[in-house]
Amino acid sequence: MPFIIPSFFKESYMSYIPHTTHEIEQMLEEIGVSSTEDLFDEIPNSLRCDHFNLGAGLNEYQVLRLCGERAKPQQNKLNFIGAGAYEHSIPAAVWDVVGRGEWMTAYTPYQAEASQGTLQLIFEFQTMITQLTGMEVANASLYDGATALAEAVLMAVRSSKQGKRRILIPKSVHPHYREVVRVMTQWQGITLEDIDWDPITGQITNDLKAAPEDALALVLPFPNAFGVLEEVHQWVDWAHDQNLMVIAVVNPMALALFEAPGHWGKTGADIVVGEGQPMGCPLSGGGPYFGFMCTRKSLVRHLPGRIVGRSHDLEGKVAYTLTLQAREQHIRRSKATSNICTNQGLAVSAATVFMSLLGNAGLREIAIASANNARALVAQLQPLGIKPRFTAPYFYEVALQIPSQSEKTAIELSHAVTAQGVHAGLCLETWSKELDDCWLTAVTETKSAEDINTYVRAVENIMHLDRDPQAAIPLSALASCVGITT
Amino acid sequence: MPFIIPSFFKESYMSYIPHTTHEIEQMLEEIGVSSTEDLFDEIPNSLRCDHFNLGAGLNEYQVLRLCGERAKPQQNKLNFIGAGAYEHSIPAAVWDVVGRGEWMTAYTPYQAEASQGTLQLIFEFQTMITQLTGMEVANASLYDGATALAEAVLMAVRSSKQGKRRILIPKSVHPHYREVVRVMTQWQGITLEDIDWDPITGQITNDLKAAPEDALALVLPFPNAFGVLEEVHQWVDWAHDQNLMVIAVVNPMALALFEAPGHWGKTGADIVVGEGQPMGCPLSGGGPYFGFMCTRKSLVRHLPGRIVGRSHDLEGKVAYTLTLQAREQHIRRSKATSNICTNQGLAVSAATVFMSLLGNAGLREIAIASANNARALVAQLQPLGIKPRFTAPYFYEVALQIPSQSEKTAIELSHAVTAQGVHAGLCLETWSKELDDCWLTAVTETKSAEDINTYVRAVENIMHLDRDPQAAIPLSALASCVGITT
Amino acid sequence: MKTIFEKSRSGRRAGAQGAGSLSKTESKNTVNSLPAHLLRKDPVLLPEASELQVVRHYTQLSRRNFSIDTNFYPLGSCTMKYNPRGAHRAAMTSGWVDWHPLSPEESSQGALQTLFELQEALAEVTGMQAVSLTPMAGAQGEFAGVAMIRAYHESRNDHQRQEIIVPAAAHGTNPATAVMCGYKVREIPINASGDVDIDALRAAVGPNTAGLMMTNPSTCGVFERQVAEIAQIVHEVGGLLYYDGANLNAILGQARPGDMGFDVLHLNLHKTFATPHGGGGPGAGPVAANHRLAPFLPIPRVGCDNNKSYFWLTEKDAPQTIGRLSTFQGNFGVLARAFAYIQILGSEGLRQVGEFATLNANYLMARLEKAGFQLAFPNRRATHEFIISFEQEEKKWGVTAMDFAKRLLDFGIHAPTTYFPLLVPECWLIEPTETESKEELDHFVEILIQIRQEAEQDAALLKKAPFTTSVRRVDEVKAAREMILTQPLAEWMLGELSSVPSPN
Amino acid sequence: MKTIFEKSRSGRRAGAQGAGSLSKTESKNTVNSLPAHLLRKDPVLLPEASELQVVRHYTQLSRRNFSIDTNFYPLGSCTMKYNPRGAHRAAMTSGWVDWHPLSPEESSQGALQTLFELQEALAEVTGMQAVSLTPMAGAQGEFAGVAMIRAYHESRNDHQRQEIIVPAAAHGTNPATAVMCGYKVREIPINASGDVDIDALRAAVGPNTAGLMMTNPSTCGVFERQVAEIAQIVHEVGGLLYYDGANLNAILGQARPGDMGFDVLHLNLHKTFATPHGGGGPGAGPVAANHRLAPFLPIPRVGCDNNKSYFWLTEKDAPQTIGRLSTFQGNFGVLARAFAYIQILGSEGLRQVGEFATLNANYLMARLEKAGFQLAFPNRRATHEFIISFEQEEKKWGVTAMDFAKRLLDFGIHAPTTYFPLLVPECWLIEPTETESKEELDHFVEILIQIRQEAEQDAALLKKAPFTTSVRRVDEVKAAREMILTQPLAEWMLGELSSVPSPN
Ligand SMILES: Cc1ncc(COP(=O)(O)O)c(C=O)c1O
Ligand SMILES: Cc1ncc(COP(=O)(O)O)c(C=O)c1O
Repeated sequence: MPFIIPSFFKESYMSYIPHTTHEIEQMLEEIGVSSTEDLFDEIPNSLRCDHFNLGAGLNEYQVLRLCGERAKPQQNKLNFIGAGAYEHSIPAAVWDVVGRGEWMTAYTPYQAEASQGTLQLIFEFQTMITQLTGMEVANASLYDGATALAEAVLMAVRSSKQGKRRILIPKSVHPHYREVVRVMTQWQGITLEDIDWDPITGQITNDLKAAPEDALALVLPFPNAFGVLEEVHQWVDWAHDQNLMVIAVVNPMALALFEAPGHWGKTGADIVVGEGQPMGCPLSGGGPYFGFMCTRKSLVRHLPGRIVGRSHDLEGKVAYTLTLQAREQHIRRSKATSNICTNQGLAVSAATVFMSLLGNAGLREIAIASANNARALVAQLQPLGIKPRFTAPYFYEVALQIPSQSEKTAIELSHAVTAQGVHAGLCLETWSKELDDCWLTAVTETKSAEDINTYVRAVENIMHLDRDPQAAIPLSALASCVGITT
Repeated sequence: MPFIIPSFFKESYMSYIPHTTHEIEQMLEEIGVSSTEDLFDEIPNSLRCDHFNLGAGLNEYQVLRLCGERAKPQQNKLNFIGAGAYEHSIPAAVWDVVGRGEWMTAYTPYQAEASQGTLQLIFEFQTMITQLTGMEVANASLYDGATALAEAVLMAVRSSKQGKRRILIPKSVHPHYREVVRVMTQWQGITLEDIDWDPITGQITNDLKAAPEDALALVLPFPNAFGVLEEVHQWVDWAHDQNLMVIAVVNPMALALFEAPGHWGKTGADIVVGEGQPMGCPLSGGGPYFGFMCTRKSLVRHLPGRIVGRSHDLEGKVAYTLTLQAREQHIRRSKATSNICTNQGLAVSAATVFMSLLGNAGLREIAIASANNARALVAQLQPLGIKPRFTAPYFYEVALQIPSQSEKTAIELSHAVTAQGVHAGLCLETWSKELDDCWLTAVTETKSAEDINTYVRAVENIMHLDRDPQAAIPLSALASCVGITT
Repeated sequence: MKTIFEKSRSGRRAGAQGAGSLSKTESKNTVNSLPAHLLRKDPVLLPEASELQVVRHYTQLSRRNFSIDTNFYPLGSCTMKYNPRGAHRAAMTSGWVDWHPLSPEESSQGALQTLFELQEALAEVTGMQAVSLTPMAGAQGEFAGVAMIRAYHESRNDHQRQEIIVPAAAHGTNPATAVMCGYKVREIPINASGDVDIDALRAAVGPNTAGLMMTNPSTCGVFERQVAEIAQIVHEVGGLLYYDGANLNAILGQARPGDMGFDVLHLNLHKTFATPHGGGGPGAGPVAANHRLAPFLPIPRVGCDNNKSYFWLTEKDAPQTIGRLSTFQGNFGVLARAFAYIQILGSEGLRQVGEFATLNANYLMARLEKAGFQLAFPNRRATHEFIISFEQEEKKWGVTAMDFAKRLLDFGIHAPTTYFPLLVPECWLIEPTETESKEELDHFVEILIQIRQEAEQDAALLKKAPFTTSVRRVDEVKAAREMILTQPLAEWMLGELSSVPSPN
Repeated sequence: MKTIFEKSRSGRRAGAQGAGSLSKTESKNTVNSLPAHLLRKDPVLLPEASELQVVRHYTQLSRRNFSIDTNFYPLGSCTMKYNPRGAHRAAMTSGWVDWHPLSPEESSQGALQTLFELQEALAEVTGMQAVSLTPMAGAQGEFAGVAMIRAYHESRNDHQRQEIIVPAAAHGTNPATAVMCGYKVREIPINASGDVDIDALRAAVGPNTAGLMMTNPSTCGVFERQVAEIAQIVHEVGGLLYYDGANLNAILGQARPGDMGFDVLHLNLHKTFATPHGGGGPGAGPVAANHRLAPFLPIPRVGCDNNKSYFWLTEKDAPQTIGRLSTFQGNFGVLARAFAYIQILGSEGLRQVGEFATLNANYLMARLEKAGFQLAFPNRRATHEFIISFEQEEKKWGVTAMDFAKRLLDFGIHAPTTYFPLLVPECWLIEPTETESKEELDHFVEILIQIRQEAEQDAALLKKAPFTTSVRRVDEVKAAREMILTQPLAEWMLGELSSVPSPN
């Protein structure tokens, strides 16, 4: 039988397909068809497509060069933007280990015996993250901090015996988180009730008396979206007094230094979620990061996502396996706790190695150095008239108010500083009109005294330029101190 | 017993030492001393040193940042220098796989049962490199191309039954290779006899008649140091007629396209060495690369370095082991074939994965694309009056002669081009006064049409600037086309 | 193997991490400047291990996984094909890996251009009009798509549509997603040849129908031949069609969901576009829509103006958007990998993916059929995957699909998906993917024949399998009963006190 | 495991490598432009494998190695300590990894500064005056040093010195190196306590003595207490002293060879300075000299002028140099790792290295002695390593040091160095290094006790060990006899024809 061999074979080979023409012939013969075309004979002709308009393939080197060229102008920025994703140092060992094929190219550990690596790692992660949050149980991850909060709201609603569906959510929660919660919960009859922030302190307003009858839970951010530390003990006590559940949403880095949500107030938070990115995930344009979720053991059956449990194998040896799967979509389908299937496993692996390398002492040092650096920057900006917008204490991120004497708006100033390779902070106008004269600026342990100096000089320079274009430090001198190749 | 615990313990922890104070106490007690000081009591007091003047340690992030800052001005150069180290594309898979801890942190495979990975890999390498060179046996690597040539000379001398010690070595062999051969062989009564190159063709002069009586071997470079292709068939036949051994020194990339030394002339080269760098090793400032060495089976006992052989284990399963170790220093000591112990194993691993990924077809494509690119550059430089210095054919590296009308010397011109981010070639003046108007320029497959264009425009611009400073393209425009961040 | 906690010793610190630059006084002053009542009282009990221990632990642990890089992994519905290392490298490009997601657009052009071009490429391969890249996995893509269907109906004040129709064999995420969007799920059966029961569909649709979710090829490993008719039926009653693109590998370059009549779909880049699965994630589940649903796509997306300047599209540009699904803009690192993969393969390479995924599946199916294994749909073409059933073997020897699966592990091959779809008893869903060689497939057949012989001669052996993995068969019931979800503190604190460590 | 050749199929190509950008005509034209008589007639028979196959093959193959990252590896004389991943990353810094070695100095300042500072740091830790970084391993460093000694004598027209004295226990590279430099080797014995036999030394030295090579601590794992006296004896007759720095880990920060009277030395950065061994290499063997020998150091070295501008020192600057030892300037990538390691540890960290390497060795020695193992030098302090002998066990049960070593592998621990130094019968040279924890050492002792019990009860078991490694005990004699050093073509070409692959 003559076989029709696809024509590409001599021309192209870059689709990672190992078949030789000889093998294709053998395979077609075994199947009993004369060409691969025949294999698609169940697809109505009218639906067949025969080519794409995507151009020819490039080889790997060309593609890497293309990406390199595009990324080049993005290199070597001095970044002081946080706003939910923080530039912390990542030990080289983290991704060297996590990049191993055995971690990177495994699937979800459904076959326990072939997946003890991933399973034990997740078990260790669950142990670490519950230690950090002071909670009893954790899942194996959700997509990111915002979806974790949305899932927490859905979980709270599921767990409500009275069927309550009203959630109090302060406006000091990251606006993107609030938006995601809205999008993900809106079709389930859940009411999200805003709580304002105090324009002086930046904390949740203190004039809340009693919670509405049908309120189910209070969301409590720590630090809040403006970097400010909320009075969490007081709020947990208030909430529990009111029979509200507490959903804490935290930066895990803060928990090296500040009290674990499980110990907030007299009774502790009920559900704790957060963005795991600061622990081992590079900024990477917003992902992959991971959301974590911890809770009390009594609520474990309401948890979304995967959970690993410890068991034995048939010889009595310790072995791990996915457990309580009857919560999940592949078993429960329309009655599952969530539709989540693929999660952010590899990022969790990175965080697990990260926490193992740092330990309590390392995390604490990073937290303290970051707090210290933030204060150093604030102190050095003071002479320029730039100062914290809010009075309540902050951790390592702070809303900075740009003085109104400046010729430029906060946004204009920020663009001018960007042009010198410094990302001075997020312009808060995008979040709130009232804060249109503010930047939200994060300073982590990655910043040296020199970096902070560079920041201050860049801002100073622009402000001077504003007033007296002649007096300014030449841009090129500045650029070189920022470390940009000229 | 009270133990004296080193004072650093609360202060410093960055030496990767895992001991806790409690453990130190336990260990001192077991040894029966009261401090680690006591462990050094056999060292005369007068010889003790108590501190270094090297400053305090930095953390990993700080060190990586320091290296990053220093390397930044070295980034993004468009490099056309070859001269023994060539910028070829390296598949991402190569170092992802070779960077695995199991390859990187293993020692020499002395315990065969615990080292089958490294051993089988070397066996596969030996098979590949003998295929490439057309020889029968190979060792597991030497330090680099130059030392491989020196070892080949020593090997030839060892193998000489008549005890001959005169080696004919053309001046068209890379001058650094010749220097290393001199340094490494000078104390063993070996005479190195230069052979000139023809000033027109760039090849070994053709007026050689008979070799001296006591000559032992002829070194034959391919391509030679100027990128020129020597008439290897003719020379091998001449040498063997004269009872000379032939030591070929080759760029392995050339062997994808050009005849294997094992098949040169009627009888083939006797020893083949070369620099393995082009196959998977990044430029990395000159190393780690690796030297390879192949020969006839009849000469195997004269080979320096490690060799892997195939055998069986006690169950009859195929297993690999270091073999013929009675040539080596750890067995034969002063009678060893060489003092080499540590070689360049990991670079060999990279080359092995590289050759497996590329295969014959891939290597050939790279060789052809490089040759093609070199010709494209030469063609585009012609209008500027720059042309190949030699008439004999070249592979992908070529000596370019800078026209004497130019105001600048070749060296000055090269510096001016460097300032624009293009390394135009090696100034041949450092190798030979007669070539002070030449650059040695290599163009590999990594260069796109645009890169070649950038090169030509950079040179053109400098030449124009020479004649008419006004007419030149502004440097900034050029810099941006070179892809430098400004 | 011991946990990293069991390797911890209190007071141990041996690495070069941490800030390490502040003096004790500076540290103390900083801590003192923070509100004391908010500070942590007890330290976080994380492992205290040396860097060597951590590297060694997680290196050894990794070796207890099967993975594509080490094993043939024909896990149906998961498209476990080669994850090119070049694409991984692309995602690690300096300037991208350290790109803050909220960086000003003027500092982000290269990445934005890349995302824009990825949007365009995915629109082309699916035959859809517009794409949003933000969903972080398939299930979130499904959520986006169904929420868009809902938003569409709502925007037309068409509030009565409260049902999503789902074929019985659908992936679990389909019904779960419909419920998250506030819909009721109505399942319709599959007929004996694996196609949707058209009569049942006709009976199910009506004015309550918001839409239908399906994948084609279906999870039965066959192409739904009536897809055009199905689309017509649903559209006629005013419903919309959602395409679950997890199985796109089968038809890549052969047929496009947009041409089949689907209104909205998601893609699993971690399947068809070869980004790695990472032991459970991350993935990316971009959602694509036709002109009808494009206005509802989630934000942010990337736009491009006439000056080839790229920018984020937000609520302002897309007032009908369902909104935001992630804190930032999705899993950029995964998207960069998919971009690199598409660039490498090009038009022709992408077409070959569907062609050879299908060839491999049909070849493997033919060989297994000739070897006497029972196919679920023997008279159909396989797509990129197919189903075999161990019903016979179970009846004859009491050996289940799970026993076969566990035994397969002993031969270094990962088990296919077991017991999915639920409607075929004792089944395996086998997906070899296009990047596996004929030898690998042949090897698989030989092994399976051998295991069947074992099953006949010594069923007990299979019941006890696997034997060669790092642990033997795991007791899942015990895990669920005991619910040990974290390592009890007492265990590893105890470990610390015993001076003689137990064996590995 | 099959070789990659056995996985090859002719005509297979599946990756994204190669240039791929030239048209057929362009290719043909280029080839035609080359001299036809020089072109290759037959293709290179390299493997034709898919990228997946290659990645899978070498990933699986790697797992057949023991390594520091996976196993305790107390291989004496090799200093198998943790190789920090941070130092590895430093060597991969963009701008360095792609730095052409012949780049103009103005484009190379950062790297040159780093090399300069490394030279200074190594001078400081050794107590020497100047350093050259070019030697690519210890043995090449030795060559450089001995060649410098020779060049020194020659420069003084002192031609009669034709002998290098080497203690009997010296590493094999020492005598091999002396011979490469044209010297005769004269061995002197070691006394019962591991020190050099001073009388023998006195008898050996004279006007023919070019120099003496020794390491301190010696390969016996003890500190040579008479080092000052030895230096005096050699210097008095006009000889020079070479220090083999491979054992520097023991005394780092405790004593400096320069202070002991050595004139020249090499260091193994792949030991003391924690750069990885890579399964055999690469390493780096910088050579350091005092004022007498500094002018002879190999080139290139790095200099620095008053403007903090760095440049290469060449023959012009160092007319007495022995010359060049490598094509370029040594293993820069390894040097960058060592630089990073030194920066991280700092003065105090480096001092701790010697301290804790010594603590670990002495602790392990004490425990083994108490457990009844026979020490080679029971009345001495261990340095960073020490020797035990299985002479008793061999006599009683016929179980050799090698049998013990092979059995140790079954417990996941790499064997110590066996039968070296040659003068101690049935010996192990054990070097735990400072980065291993007390638990690991305790575990080692327990295992050794257990193996000795096995030896007593069932000597045959040890003779057949190992059992759990990827292969059982390997027949080395057969390998040497058969000399199969490459895979015969016929073997893998055959493999291609058989349709049913053999098991892994
Ligand atoms: C058919 C099908 N649909 C949807 C999904 C869900 O995709 P994800 O796991 O990325 O959420 C999967 C993944 O397993 C699938 O196979
Ligand atoms: C004592 C001693 N000297 C010299 C060497 C040789 O060093 P290298 O292997 O780097 O050539 C070694 C290495 O094993 C050694 O242990």
